[in-house]
Amino acid sequence: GPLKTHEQIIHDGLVYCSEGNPESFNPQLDTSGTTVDATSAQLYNRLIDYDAEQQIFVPGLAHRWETLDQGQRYRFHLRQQVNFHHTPWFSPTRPFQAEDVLFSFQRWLDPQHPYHTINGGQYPFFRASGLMQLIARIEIIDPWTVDFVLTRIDSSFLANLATDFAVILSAEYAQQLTEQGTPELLDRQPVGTGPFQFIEFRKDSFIRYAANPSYWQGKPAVNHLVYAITPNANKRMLKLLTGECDVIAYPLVQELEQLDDNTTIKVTRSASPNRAFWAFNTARPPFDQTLVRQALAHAINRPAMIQTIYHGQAQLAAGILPSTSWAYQANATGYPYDPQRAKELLKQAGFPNGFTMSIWAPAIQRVYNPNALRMAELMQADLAQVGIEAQIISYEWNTFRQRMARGEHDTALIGWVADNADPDNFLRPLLSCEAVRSGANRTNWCDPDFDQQLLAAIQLTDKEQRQQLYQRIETHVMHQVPLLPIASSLRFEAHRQNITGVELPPYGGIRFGNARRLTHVPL
Amino acid sequence: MFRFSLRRILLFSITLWLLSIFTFSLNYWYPGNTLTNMSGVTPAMDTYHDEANARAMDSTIFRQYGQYIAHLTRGDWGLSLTSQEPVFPRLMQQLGATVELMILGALLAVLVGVPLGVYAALQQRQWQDRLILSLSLSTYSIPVFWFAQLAILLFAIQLDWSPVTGQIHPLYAIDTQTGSILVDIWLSDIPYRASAWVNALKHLWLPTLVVALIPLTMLVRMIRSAVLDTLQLNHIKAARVRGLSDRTILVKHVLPTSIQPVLREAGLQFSVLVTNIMIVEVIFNWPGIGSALVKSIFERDYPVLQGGVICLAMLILAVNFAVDLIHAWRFPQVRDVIDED
Amino acid sequence: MKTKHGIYYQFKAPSPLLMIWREFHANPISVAAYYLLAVIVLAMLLAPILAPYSPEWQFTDVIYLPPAWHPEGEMRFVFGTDDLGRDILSRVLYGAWYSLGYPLIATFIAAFIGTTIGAWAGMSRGVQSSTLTHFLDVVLTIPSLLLALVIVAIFGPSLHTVMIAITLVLIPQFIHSVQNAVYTQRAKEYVIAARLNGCSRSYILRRVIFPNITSVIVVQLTFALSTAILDIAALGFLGLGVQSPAPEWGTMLARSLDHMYLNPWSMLLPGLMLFVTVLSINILGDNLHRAIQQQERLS
Amino acid sequence: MSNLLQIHNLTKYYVKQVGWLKQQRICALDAVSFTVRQGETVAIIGETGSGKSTLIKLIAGIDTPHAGSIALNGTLLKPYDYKSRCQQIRMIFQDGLASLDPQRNIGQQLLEPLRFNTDWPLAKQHQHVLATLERVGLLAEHFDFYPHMLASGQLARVCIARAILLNPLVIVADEALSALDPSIRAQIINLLIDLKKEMGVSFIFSSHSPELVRHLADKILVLHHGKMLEFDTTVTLITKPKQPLTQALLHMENLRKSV
Amino acid sequence: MNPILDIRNLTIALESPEGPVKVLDGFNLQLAEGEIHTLVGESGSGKSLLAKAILGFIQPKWRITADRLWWRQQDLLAMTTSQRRAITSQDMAMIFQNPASYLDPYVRVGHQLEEVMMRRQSTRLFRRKREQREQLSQLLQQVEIDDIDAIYTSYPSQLSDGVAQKIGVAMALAHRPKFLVADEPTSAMGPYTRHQIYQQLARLNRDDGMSILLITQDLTSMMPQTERLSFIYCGQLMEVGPKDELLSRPRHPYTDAMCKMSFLDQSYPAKTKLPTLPGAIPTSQNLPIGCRLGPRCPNAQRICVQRPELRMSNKRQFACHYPLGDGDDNE
Ligand SMILES: Nc1ncnc2c1ncn2[C@@H]1O[C@H](COP(=O)(O)OP(=O)(O)OP(=O)(O)O)[C@@H](O)[C@H]1O
Ligand SMILES: Nc1ncnc2c1ncn2[C@@H]1O[C@H](COP(=O)(O)OP(=O)(O)OP(=O)(O)O)[C@@H](O)[C@H]1O
Ligand SMILES: [Mg+2]
Ligand SMILES: [Mg+2]
Repeated sequence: GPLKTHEQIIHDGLVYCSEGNPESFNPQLDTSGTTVDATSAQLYNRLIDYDAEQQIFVPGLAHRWETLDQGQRYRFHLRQQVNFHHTPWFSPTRPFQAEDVLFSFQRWLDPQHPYHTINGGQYPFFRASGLMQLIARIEIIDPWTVDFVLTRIDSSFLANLATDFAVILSAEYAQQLTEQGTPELLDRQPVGTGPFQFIEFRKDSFIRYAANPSYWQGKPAVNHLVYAITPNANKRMLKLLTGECDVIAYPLVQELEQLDDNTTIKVTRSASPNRAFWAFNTARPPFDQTLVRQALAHAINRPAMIQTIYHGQAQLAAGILPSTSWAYQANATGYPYDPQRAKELLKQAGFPNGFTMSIWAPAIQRVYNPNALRMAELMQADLAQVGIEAQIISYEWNTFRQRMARGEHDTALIGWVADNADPDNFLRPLLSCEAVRSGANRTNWCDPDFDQQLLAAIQLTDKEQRQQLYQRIETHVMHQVPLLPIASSLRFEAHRQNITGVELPPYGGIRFGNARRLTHVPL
Repeated sequence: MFRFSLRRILLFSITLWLLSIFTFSLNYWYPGNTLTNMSGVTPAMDTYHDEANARAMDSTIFRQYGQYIAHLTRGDWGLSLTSQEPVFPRLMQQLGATVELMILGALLAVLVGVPLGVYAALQQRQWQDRLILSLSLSTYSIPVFWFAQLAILLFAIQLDWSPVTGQIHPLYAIDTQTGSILVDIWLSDIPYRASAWVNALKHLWLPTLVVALIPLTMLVRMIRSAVLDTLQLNHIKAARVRGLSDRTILVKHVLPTSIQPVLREAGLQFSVLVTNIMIVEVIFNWPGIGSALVKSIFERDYPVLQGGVICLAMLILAVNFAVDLIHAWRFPQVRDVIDED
Repeated sequence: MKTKHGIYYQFKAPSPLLMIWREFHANPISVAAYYLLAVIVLAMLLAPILAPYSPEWQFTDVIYLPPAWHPEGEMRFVFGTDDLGRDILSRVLYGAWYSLGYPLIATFIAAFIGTTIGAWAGMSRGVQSSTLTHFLDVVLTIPSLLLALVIVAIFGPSLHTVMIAITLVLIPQFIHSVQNAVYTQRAKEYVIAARLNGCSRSYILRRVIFPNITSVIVVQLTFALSTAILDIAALGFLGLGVQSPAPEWGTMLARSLDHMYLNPWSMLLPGLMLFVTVLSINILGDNLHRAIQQQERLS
Repeated sequence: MSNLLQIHNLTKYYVKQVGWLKQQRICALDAVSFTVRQGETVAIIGETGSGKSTLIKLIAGIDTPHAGSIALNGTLLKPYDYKSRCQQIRMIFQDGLASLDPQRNIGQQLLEPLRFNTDWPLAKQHQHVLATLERVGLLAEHFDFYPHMLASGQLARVCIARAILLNPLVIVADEALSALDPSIRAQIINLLIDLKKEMGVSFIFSSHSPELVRHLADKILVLHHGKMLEFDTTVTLITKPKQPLTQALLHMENLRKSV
Repeated sequence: MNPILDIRNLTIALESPEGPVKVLDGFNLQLAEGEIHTLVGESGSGKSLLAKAILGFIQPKWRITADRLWWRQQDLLAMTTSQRRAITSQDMAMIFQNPASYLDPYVRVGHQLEEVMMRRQSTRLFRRKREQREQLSQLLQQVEIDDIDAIYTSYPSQLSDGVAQKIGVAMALAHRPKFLVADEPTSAMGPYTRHQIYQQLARLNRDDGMSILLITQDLTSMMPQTERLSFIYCGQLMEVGPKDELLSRPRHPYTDAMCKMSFLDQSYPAKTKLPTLPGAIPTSQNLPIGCRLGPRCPNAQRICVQRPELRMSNKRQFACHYPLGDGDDNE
């Protein structure tokens, strides 16, 4: 080919500095934001998408859908002439069909499916959101039509299908891998229908994508997309300043003002339905005692955190649901900072002299918590006031999550970003008994009563009624405090002035399909 | 020389053997399942029992050690606990990146350190000497990580002479073959090699400088005092009396004599270099063994940790061995003395 | 004719150690380094009295405060506050414990153990000694930071682990240098003379060999101390060292780098302290070494 | 005068590692036997490498022989048994500075043999050391001196003081006089002659200097490649040497005559 | 005839906190062309220092002053370093006291010899190896070394002391100097080898007219062919004159003592005490004022704290207030 200059190479691509390694290249397997950011919107498509601005579902791979059987059956009409990625390891012989939809869903629905146990066999989102129980079966009507039959009416079904996790894989590719005897490659050398196709992943260094030339929505403007993995937030910012990164994840909140002043950098702030919270592992004493949990909740000075950790760019949380949710009601009671009360409660619980415990905090930034380690340090000092000696424990992000899933923590500073607008998505994946089983429930708090009420709420179709029910549920949870909500933060992203079209959907993920570089370099 | 080499090879193998025993026993000391620490195969995996059999886990410790060595020499260093990839091929690539930095750092240290040391010695007690001396003592006392960050601030952010981190701009799609970026560019068949070289060198010089800095200052100090000592020696004065020119004396007599004690300490220097590389790799996101090792500790990824430790330790031992041989080859009379005890 | 001529100019001269001290004392830079170090140690010991606040006390209303001389600074926080509103001066003062006190303790423990083993190894001969030597060869070629990392991997990061790691890492160096020194001493004629005098082994070790290797030990001590300080700081920087909220300088420095744009002041004091401490130890070691060499050349 | 020291069949090898497996055996002493009477002065001469130092070391007890025995007054001396040996056989080192501990003063080092070999009270030990210092021509002040403050002649005297401190029967010296300056050497020769008269001690020394041997020795032992070549009185060997080597070694150039 | 080397009142001093220490104090020496001169003095008397001062490779810390330091009427002290070095390397040579330490331990001996031999031939590259070897073998034969291969293959540390000293001699003789300073050239040799080397030096003296300044500690290792003797004590010249004169009729007490102490006459019966000088040689920090022999001199009087003049008598010179022997030479 022709010799290229440095400028031409740069112009041809886009560098996104991400905060960590994806755990897998299939978001079905993992709920971590890092995995979702790296895969869902780039490699794959879903049957339907959610437009947060207009609050409606929009077509994805299904160009049309309808509800049958009074809401127990959904029929999707699939788009034709959608091609899977053409890669060195897979050459598709046919376009996307209903068979692929069936494969993508059966994989996690059916425990007997040959691919079910491949790469861990955990499908945390589907388990926690109840989708596994909800879908009774999937029927192929014809190559371009597919039916989902539900066990019951569920108002959150479409919302769940529109999440980043319900991606469509290639059945033909899976077949080829089975024949090769390397089924585990399905999630490591991914093939999807998305705007970018996978080239290479080098752990701790980069993920390399190339534009999908035959993308059904048109070839993306950037030819090369690289995720430069840069866990250190400071480094990310420096690299943004020098132009090594075009877009960075999670700029440091304390330096946002500095970035705002910089004319080459643009910072976007967007509302995000997220919640940082402090989860108590109720499977471990003394956190199984409600009194202890309440005492801890009173011992923490959360308003101070909003200042020091979020630099005012967040809202103190009163309840579990964020204020952006339609089910949110302002009158929920919180736990004011009250060390005296905390001490009393501890005394009642039988710990007049306190105890020692650990606070687990991830070392990387999340949307909901720009610096969990520092927050843990703040709490350490607060807890010392009531006689509790806290130790801070941190691991690399993926290790951190794996260990937490095994319930090794006492308490953890963690959070949740809603995957869809339904309030159910804030409660069930976090606190249900099912989530305990899938390891997504960081509190290990399992209350059948609570589950029952959730189920009841989701089957209601009247918003008013649902809101009231969620209110009751929230009051109950807040009294039990298996987790203490801390704050909901704005979501930040910073990019060079000459980059446009990077989309940050409020329900997680990042999209580069429409991104482009503005300055034109003559070729 | 031949006998001496044999003897050193024997010694080298003994040290390697001791190292293998050390790393073998580490598997038992790390928290968690020994087999998992060794092979990266967790009890949850189907292959767990096969692996346990293959590594003779229910047999005596000696057979376990034998199997450990067998696996090690076969290049089967286990799977990474986080990525489930085999450790060995990854490590070899990272080794390439580390060795690249190492060689360049060592070269820089020698090419700058030796002349500077000689210059300081020749200017003894003049302002140049004092300046070089006090500078080297100060740099020697700066924590590397701090220095690296300050260097990034100055050269990358303020002056924009160098990128912040990494081996090459990520948009250059260079196939990782050896791990060493310069070699990889050379091996690759991309059409824009020239600009790739330029970009890689831009990334390379700052970490190389930081890596080299402390060995360099140590070298300056050592060379300086060695040259000063040498200049005091009778045979140098005698050479002047005999009418040899100053240049001949410096090149043929002063330098070799001064290098000799410095070369003997090269092993220590090298280990300082490796320490620096570990920290520098973390700071500059350099995809080498050092950063992999530090990350593996955070991730409790013992197979990778083990691999990194073995790799670095072997590298250091091998370099020591080579330095020993070179030293013995260049300065045979010193070898006789060593050989006797 | 016998004697009175022999001594007409002799005067009672000081002991060799005193001579080393005088030689050392003659150099103003080394004296400055010595007093500087003394002041730092004193500040460390008196931290509870000197420090205005507890190092962990968080003034959450005044985070990222610049030093007092800055227009935005406040008099009560002379060197400003950090990201959690803690007084930097107090943290640095108390931090001296982690960054100087504990390395000192580790160095002394390592010196004690290493010297004992080294002396034993130096006095023994044959298989015992050569096995140890070869084992030490292995351990010594591995950089101390790498070994410390391995130990941290085994026990998990904490103050105890760091102390164990640093101590263990320093021991081989002491063994090595003491063993070599003892070995060289053993061949000295005055040691042979002492043996011919019928002295016991322990007497020879204590009274004859030991005074002659103090110089080696002292130089090794300063070297080990600076290694220990830098290693602890490096571990802290990597996040594998002393855990928060301990105000260890390396950790403080590493953290301050995260907000150097907002608050460049916060990396000033810990970095400077680390630098000055290590520098003065290095100068001390360097000049001590030189003084000892000088004294040896004279006698 | 009776036989004091009997050396019988003394043999010593040095094993030298040559290369990495091969060892070379150097025979430094080969079946050397002789006797020394009380009060006698024996000089050991020979070319360099003939085993002079080795023989002296063996007698002093610094090293162990491979065969043969050393008996004093009929009792065998065990190697490495410094306690019993040092009361009877003492050594004068060649290099005064190297054989004295630079970190301790002269007094402390001279007290050492007394401390370990007598049960005298400290005061008496002190007194004895001071008396001995005087006897070798030094002063009480020298007790507090460190070795590096003394001149070479004074150091030689200290070494002699250390050797005679315990009133030994035999004193051995390896080239103790050859490194000294002529004026100092003459002083030390005089001192040794005095001491020998006073103490009746036997003296065994090695030397390269024919003049010195002739002046001091009663008997001469000639070594060649570890073997004893000749052992006879000084007069006999100088006037009627049996071996040409002896002749060469004892050959004295008369400088005045040669002009 | 003018002496080739003319030294008058040479003083070499070291600065010390207590003032300058004159390690060599007012030294005089006149060396005629083709003369063999022996300098005798005990250790520390400044012999090697003198040699170094003549050759001009003394450390800069020493302060050298002299009324005259002339080499063939040229003032050596007034020259620049390079001029001085040109003269030194052209006309002078030195056999060093401790030969092994004057060879580069890391370069093979043969190579070092070549280097010295070829140093003035700029076309060294084009000279053939064989030619060099031939020259070298000639040189080595002069000092009775036959095995050239061994010299080419060995490093200085592998030489025995005797051979090392011979190499030192060979190196000094390599460019046929006019003047040779031999600083204890035979200290490591037995009587026989010593004899051989002296023979060789004497031959060069005879054939080439090479002047020799031999330095020694002890009269017993003096060169028999020597013509004149100088006695030096603690940096001060005691007596200088023709050898026979000095040995048979010493005027200076020091000369006298040195002769007696060195067993030169075998008149002492064995096991009698030797005549000697009392006391010890002072260290350079504790030099006595005036005549430095004073504290040890059997004839010393109060006036000896003043420096005696150098007195001429017949063919000799000496510095003493109370000389031995009759006053008949006092003219
Ligand atoms: N420690 C040793 N190891 C090996 N060989 C030795 C050792 N000491 C002495 N020898 C050898 O033993 C022989 C006798 O040595 P010794 O030192 O007794 O000789 P010497 O007569 O004292 O010689 P010199 O006159 O040079 O002092 C020599 O060949 C010497 O090389
Ligand atoms: N580098 C030096 N620094 C200080 N003093 C020195 C130095 N070199 C020699 N001296 C002193 O200068 C004096 C003369 O030394 P020099 O080497 O000339 O003695 P010498 O007569 O050659 O003795 P020897 O016979 O031992 O070789 C001695 O007293 C010595 O202590
Ligand atoms: Mg000997
Ligand atoms: Mg000399």
